Amino acid sequence: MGNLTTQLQGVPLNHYIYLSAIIFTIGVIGVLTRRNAIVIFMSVELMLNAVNLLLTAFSVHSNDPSGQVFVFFIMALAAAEVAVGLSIIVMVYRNTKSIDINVLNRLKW
Amino acid sequence: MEQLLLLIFLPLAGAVITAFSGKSAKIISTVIAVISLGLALFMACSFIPDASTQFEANLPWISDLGIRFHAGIDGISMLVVLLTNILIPIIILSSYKHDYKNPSAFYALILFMQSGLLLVFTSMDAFLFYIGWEAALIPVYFICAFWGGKDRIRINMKFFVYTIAGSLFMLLGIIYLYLQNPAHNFDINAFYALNLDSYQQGWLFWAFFIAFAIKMPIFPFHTWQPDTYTAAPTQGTMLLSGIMLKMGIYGVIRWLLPIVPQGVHDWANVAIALSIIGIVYASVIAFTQKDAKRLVAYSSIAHVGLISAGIFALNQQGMQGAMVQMLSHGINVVGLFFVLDIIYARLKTNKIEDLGGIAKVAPQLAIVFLIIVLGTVALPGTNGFIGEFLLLMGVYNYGIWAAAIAGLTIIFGAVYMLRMYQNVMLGKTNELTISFTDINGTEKLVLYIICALIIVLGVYPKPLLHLTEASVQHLLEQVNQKLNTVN
Amino acid sequence: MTIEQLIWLVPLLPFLGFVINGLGRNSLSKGLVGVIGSGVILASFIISLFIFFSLNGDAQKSHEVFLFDWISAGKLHIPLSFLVDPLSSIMLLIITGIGFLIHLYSTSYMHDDAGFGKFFSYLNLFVFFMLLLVLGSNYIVMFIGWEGVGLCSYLLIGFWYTNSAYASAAKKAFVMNRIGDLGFLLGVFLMFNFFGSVEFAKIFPQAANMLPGNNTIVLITILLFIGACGKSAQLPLFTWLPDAMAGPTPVSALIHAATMVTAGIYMIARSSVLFDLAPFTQNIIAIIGTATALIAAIIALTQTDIKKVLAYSTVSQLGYMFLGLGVGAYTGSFFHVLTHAFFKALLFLGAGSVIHAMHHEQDMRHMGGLRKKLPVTFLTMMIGTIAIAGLPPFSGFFSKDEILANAYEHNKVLWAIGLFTAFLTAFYMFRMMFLTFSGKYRGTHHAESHIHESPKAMTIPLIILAVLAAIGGAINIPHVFGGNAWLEHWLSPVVAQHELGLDHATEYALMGVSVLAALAATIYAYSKYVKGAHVPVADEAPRSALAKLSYHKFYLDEVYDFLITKPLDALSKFFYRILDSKFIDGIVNGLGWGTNEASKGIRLLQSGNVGFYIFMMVFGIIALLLYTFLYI
Amino acid sequence: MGTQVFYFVATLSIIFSLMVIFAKNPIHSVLYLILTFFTFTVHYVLLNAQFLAVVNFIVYMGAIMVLFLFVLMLLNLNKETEPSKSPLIKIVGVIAGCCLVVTLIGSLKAATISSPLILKNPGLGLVENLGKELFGPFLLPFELSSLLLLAAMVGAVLLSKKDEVEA
Amino acid sequence: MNIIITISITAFLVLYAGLFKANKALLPLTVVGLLTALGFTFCAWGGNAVHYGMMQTDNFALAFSGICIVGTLFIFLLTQNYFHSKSDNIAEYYALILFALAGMIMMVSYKNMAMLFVGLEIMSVSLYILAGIRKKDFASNEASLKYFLMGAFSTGFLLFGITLIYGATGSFDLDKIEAYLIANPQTISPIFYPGVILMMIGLSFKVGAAPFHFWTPDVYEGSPSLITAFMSTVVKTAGFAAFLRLFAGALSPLHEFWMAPLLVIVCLTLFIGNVTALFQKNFKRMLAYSSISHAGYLLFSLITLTPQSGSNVLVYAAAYTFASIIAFAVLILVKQKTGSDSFESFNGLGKRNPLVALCLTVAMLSLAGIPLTAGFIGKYLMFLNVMKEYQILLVAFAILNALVGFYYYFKVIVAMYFKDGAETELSTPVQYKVVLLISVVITIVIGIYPAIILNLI
Repeated sequence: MGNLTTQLQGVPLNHYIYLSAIIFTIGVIGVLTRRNAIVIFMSVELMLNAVNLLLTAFSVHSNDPSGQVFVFFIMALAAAEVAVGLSIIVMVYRNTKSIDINVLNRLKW
Repeated sequence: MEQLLLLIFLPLAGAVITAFSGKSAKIISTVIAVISLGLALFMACSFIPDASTQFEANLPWISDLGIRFHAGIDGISMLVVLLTNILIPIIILSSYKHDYKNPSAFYALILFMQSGLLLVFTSMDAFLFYIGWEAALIPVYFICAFWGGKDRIRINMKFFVYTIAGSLFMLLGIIYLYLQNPAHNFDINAFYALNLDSYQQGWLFWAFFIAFAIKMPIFPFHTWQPDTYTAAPTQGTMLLSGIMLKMGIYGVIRWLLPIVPQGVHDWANVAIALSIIGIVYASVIAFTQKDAKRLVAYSSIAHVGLISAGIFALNQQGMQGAMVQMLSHGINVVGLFFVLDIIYARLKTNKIEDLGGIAKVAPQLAIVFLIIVLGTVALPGTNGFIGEFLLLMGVYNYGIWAAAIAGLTIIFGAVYMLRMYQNVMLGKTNELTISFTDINGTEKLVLYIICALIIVLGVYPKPLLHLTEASVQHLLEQVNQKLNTVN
Repeated sequence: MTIEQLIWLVPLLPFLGFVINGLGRNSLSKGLVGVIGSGVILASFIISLFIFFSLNGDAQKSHEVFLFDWISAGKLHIPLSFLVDPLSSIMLLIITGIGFLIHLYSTSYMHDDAGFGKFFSYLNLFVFFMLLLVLGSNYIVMFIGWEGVGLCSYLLIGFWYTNSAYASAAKKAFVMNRIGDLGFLLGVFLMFNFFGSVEFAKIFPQAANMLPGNNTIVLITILLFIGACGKSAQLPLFTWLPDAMAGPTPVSALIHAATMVTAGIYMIARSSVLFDLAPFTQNIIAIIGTATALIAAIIALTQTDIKKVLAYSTVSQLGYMFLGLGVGAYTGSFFHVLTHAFFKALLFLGAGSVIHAMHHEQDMRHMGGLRKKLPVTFLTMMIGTIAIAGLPPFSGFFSKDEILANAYEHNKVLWAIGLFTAFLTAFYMFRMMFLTFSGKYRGTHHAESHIHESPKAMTIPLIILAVLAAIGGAINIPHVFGGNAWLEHWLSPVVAQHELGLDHATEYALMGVSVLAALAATIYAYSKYVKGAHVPVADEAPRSALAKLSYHKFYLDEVYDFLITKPLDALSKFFYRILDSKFIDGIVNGLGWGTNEASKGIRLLQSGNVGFYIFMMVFGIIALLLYTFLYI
Repeated sequence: MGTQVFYFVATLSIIFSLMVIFAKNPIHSVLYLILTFFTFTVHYVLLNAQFLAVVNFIVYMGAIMVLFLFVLMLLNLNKETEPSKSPLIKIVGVIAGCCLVVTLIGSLKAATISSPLILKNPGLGLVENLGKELFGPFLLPFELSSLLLLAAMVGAVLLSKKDEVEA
Repeated sequence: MNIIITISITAFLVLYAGLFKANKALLPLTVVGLLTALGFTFCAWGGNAVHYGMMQTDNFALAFSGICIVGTLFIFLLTQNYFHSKSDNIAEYYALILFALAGMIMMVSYKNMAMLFVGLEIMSVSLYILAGIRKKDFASNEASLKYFLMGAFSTGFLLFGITLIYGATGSFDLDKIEAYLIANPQTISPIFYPGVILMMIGLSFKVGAAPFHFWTPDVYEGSPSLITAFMSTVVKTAGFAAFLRLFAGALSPLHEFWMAPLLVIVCLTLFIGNVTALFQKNFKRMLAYSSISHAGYLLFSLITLTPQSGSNVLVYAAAYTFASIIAFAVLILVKQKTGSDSFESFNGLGKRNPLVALCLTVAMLSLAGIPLTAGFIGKYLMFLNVMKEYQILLVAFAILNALVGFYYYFKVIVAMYFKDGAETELSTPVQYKVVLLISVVITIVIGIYPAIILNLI
């Protein structure tokens, strides 16, 4: 496996950054264009993953394991957030029978 | 020093006591105000009328920010301190015929305001000055907004925001000065010693001037004033017009002139022009006012315009005139508002056209009212004349045309004041005024004191002039010296 | 007892009278009030006499008495001090003397008035201020008196304040005086700037060394003259004086004839040194004086109110005095002040007597034939009329002719107008006399039965004044009649003197012409009102254009109303309703309103829609990144 | 040859993630998301971060995605219930996204770190290595993460359970 | 370290107590726990311990910890009569608040981005739940969902920022980042800059600065009042401490760079916060906007970095925290009585409840920045701070905004004293009285003699 990865090296760090930025932005676009709370939430996960990827790339680039540890924390957060987020969504759904974010606009002005 | 601290904090302590005194608030607050007056008179007697600062207290306060509790009294301060301490008991006495709800709060606020005012008039630390400046504003806002008349909430909010707008810009200026001061403190003498270039002085002038101009008020920053005076309870109006307005004038003398003389020098033309426009403008408006209180409010604008013009003329006569007129205007305007309050308390109206013929049924009121009116129109022999004469002379030294236009006040003043007096007091009594009863009890006491002050100060103003002379001279020398070194 | 020790008593006594009468106006009996009121003036008069005579016998003609420092600020020091010199001492006599007579007269005239005590306290106060005016050793003390008499004038004109018209007249008097006062005050300021003092004793010696035509002095004198115009009722500020007849008649006699209105002349005479240096101002004074004399005389021709006639005659006579001042005849003017004080006080008191008898009827159209009912009044008034008409040898002849002679020397046109005015004066005065006293009674029959001569307290002052009016001219009999011109001599240390450059023949001729004119006027009046029994038409009746103009006082009040009062009121309303409320306050409120509207608008951003929020956030992020990386 | 694998996988990542946000049916979105995550796992492997690859596989694809699916099924939202936003908003959203990517990349563009990624320590991403790091310097946050998870747990229970009292 | 442990243990104990339905024991337990934590805070004072290279308990951290703990304590005291009627899950609420507090302690004392991140998320996750604690209440639901979605979204940006900074410096440690900046002033990696901006964005979101403030009003309004009080006071303070720790500490060498975007944020925040608050009819929502505006003033401390920045923020935050607690306490009382949190429900309050009205007045004066209250000193320090760089125009702008502030803060005073209302008599429990009085005393004492906390840091 080490061999394989050694062979695959040589991708400029830039490209990892671009890839992350693009995926991150795709996540943002998802948040912007969708109304389904769960899909929006999934888009957020997409953003987090983009960050994870970038962190790992930086970690490898600077030969420092702390970046990958950080990814671990992010994953922990993602797990926690998913639990809380989905329970919130479920709770909202129970009350409104909808997970359309536009339904929720009583609080305004 | 102990005396000064006592002078400042006695009313504050009194305010606390009064706040918890329930029904007897009237008496307690009167006693405290009278004790303060006694203390102030005692201090005035032991005051040596030279240019020095006396009774100086200089205690550390917020040392990290360079803020000290630094207060002292010189001739100029002494005069306004006296004014405050004379008027507060009078104002409290004048409220005796009213049964305000929550009297303890009412009188506590008055005493609280007294402390704030005294702080303003004695502080020698800019920060302290600012604290006092606001501390005086809050109580009067509550007095006016709580016990006021129609539409009081909106009007007082406007007044409050307007004045505080000015004072915040003053705060800006104070901070700027503080930062300029190498010693990093707010000491007035350090501020005096600063050497600022004319650009800095220019904008500092405006930062301070607008605050003071709003307080006084000077045209065109005056529009809060007639509404507020009209809507406030009379004691509030008295506080506002009698004492609070002097904060602005005092501020100009104490903080504006010596700190930014170059700015004053560069912008005095504008300041005087505004003041003089204000005189004529407010007088002309006063001609056709239907509400007597509003008329007096406009007349106050005119009078203050003259005071301000006299100060910015930057000469001894104008400045001394301003000093005397501060006191005189305070006394007169309080008298005027009190008379209107008496009328309002009895007839529930201050509409000029509803009144008339009161002199027939209340001859004593007619006489004291006349004396107060005459004091207001600056008849020689009354206190108003000394001030207005010196002020006009001061303005005259600035420019003959300025004096000629400013002098219109003595004509216009007579026109609107006598017009009001005629329509209110003279003529035939009508159904409304026929039931009018003459003044009695505390009303008599208050009005007689006011009339006595009007005449005594008019005939023998020398102690007053003597009190302030050295300080004023010193101040002007300071200003001129700084101007000369800059140029 | 020296002058210094006594002089302060002169004003103090009337002041005490004021205080006592003022405080005790309800508690003291009328008799006591009268005694106190008149007594203090009498005492003052006696002291004034003493002072006058000791001054006469004194080599030092000027005494300055320092009382206390009044105002001092910087270089300005104003002591409250008195100056006793020939000019002021003689004024003291007039004020206290005539003042006393009028007080005496008032005890009877006002006896039935509810405000008896108040009236006397006001009168005392007036005398006090007038004394202050003439005694002041500087312009500021003079100004105290100057404004003080204005105040008393206000109080006394508005004495019957329940009548709104009277109260308005009082206010008008005060305000018009104030217009002049502003001029006076500015003049004083200029003087202080120029001479460094407001003391007579410091100004006049400096001025004496100056050359005429100095611009500053011209300005000073013009400003002072404006002050005098207000006080002495000259064009264009004279309209208050006729209205001032609203006050009780003794007031008219005291204030609006004998004393206060002459303050302007006193002041100019006092400052004659300055005025001499300003020929330009003098010309103005002469022209205005002449114009005032003429116009007032024309108006007087058609007036039907007995006091109005006298009021306009006062204005007219004051015009004469200013003419005299303008042509440099300071002594002549002052002489006229003196004689005018006698006969005008007399005439007013006489008119008061008539009014008293007629139960406050003042319209001459309802009088007539009173000669028999009021013999003393008629006789004394006749003497006054002759005096004012300038018929020899009564006092008015001398003083008026001195002015006219000086005017002739100065400018023939002024003289001609003055002469014509003299003719008019004689005419309207006799018209008044004839309408009042001769012919048939024109009032109701009931009223006629109540008419009777006034009591002694009223007639005695009339008689004394009549004597003075008759012989008062003696104090300044001109050299042409072999007199020693005592007054001129007496005033010479104070007032600038001019040698009359006319030869005696011319003087005689001038006198002859004026006497002829007066006589002609008398005869014309006699023929018209006694022989022709002409009675002025009712108010509404049609008149010729000129008569209308005269009757309506040249519509001056209306013109002022149109030119000043109305525009000011309109301006006031404009300022208040538009400029103040809408514009200035509008800006202030507009700021508040704008913020509120902004709040209303901006709060809509908070749409409640999460999608929008996130969109705004993204937008913010993009903008922030762009801002940071494009501009930094 | 090696780098081409990266670009291939990267393209797949982008395509799948686009499918996630543009799929009409939420279920499809979830499935695409799983695919996307799979490509990420591949990326981790490529970066020699084996541990992360495993964790990503287990946690994301295993736990989190199942949870999503579960909730979607629970709420019976598998149909195309979502009333899609108006096209305008979508277009604006996409444009905003494009702007964001342009600005992000633009601001990163200055980053001329074109140095190729060289693995200096092949054992970097191994459990052993990471474990030392995690229980060494990062012990504290690691321990405190338990608070995070506990809070989430309490919260999830609190919010999801039917509350009888509060009615 | 001890502080976090104490708080965590308290949270566990509370959870256990909840398990055994010992509802009565919850509050005493919590109070004891918090007081112990406070005690540890005092004990650690003056020391500058670094724990595991992750947490630095310097005075800055301790001072802010202190404020957070005291604030939380007050919030707990206000639970009297608040939760009991609503639910039997009080233990969980308590535990969640305590978890959030633990997160905040991490946020104020972090020395490593990982700690910041974990702390922030512990706090945020707890708050997402707390916001939605009223499960049947639409408003609460909505607040929770909005907060959650936007919070998660903003976390993405924060993480992206952290990542970029890590990419540039190769470390998450603040000291190392600072050392990197100082060592390479000219050759800072270009990806560092967007990293800074993105972190700023992420943190701005947490403190509710414009244009990332949109969640604030809705969430504050929708959440239960007590939670709103918690969010708008303690949480905000912690957010600022975190902000300050990063930007005034590690990133201070780049001050010139990030000052410009921060200036934009400050101006927008001030303007939007104040102007929007003006038109509000609802007291709670007004407080939300006012909290936005206060975020603007607080950010002033970052515009000019001085050694005093920390203490300035401390004074301001203390002033703001205690005044807001008073405001919310009164709001809760009023809402319990009248069922409404609009301004009208305050009408005539002053007549029947002079004490409560006086306290609220002091709070409003303090929030408005009237002298002799803590709020003035705070504002003054902020203005002074900015004026040092002679950003006069900025101060002038802030002053204009402060003016608008006077208007809306006085609205409630006007309502209490000058408007006639139902004259409701509030039932004020003892604990409320204690909280109100202590807060008022603190507000006034700081206002008159700020020296007591001015030199803490």
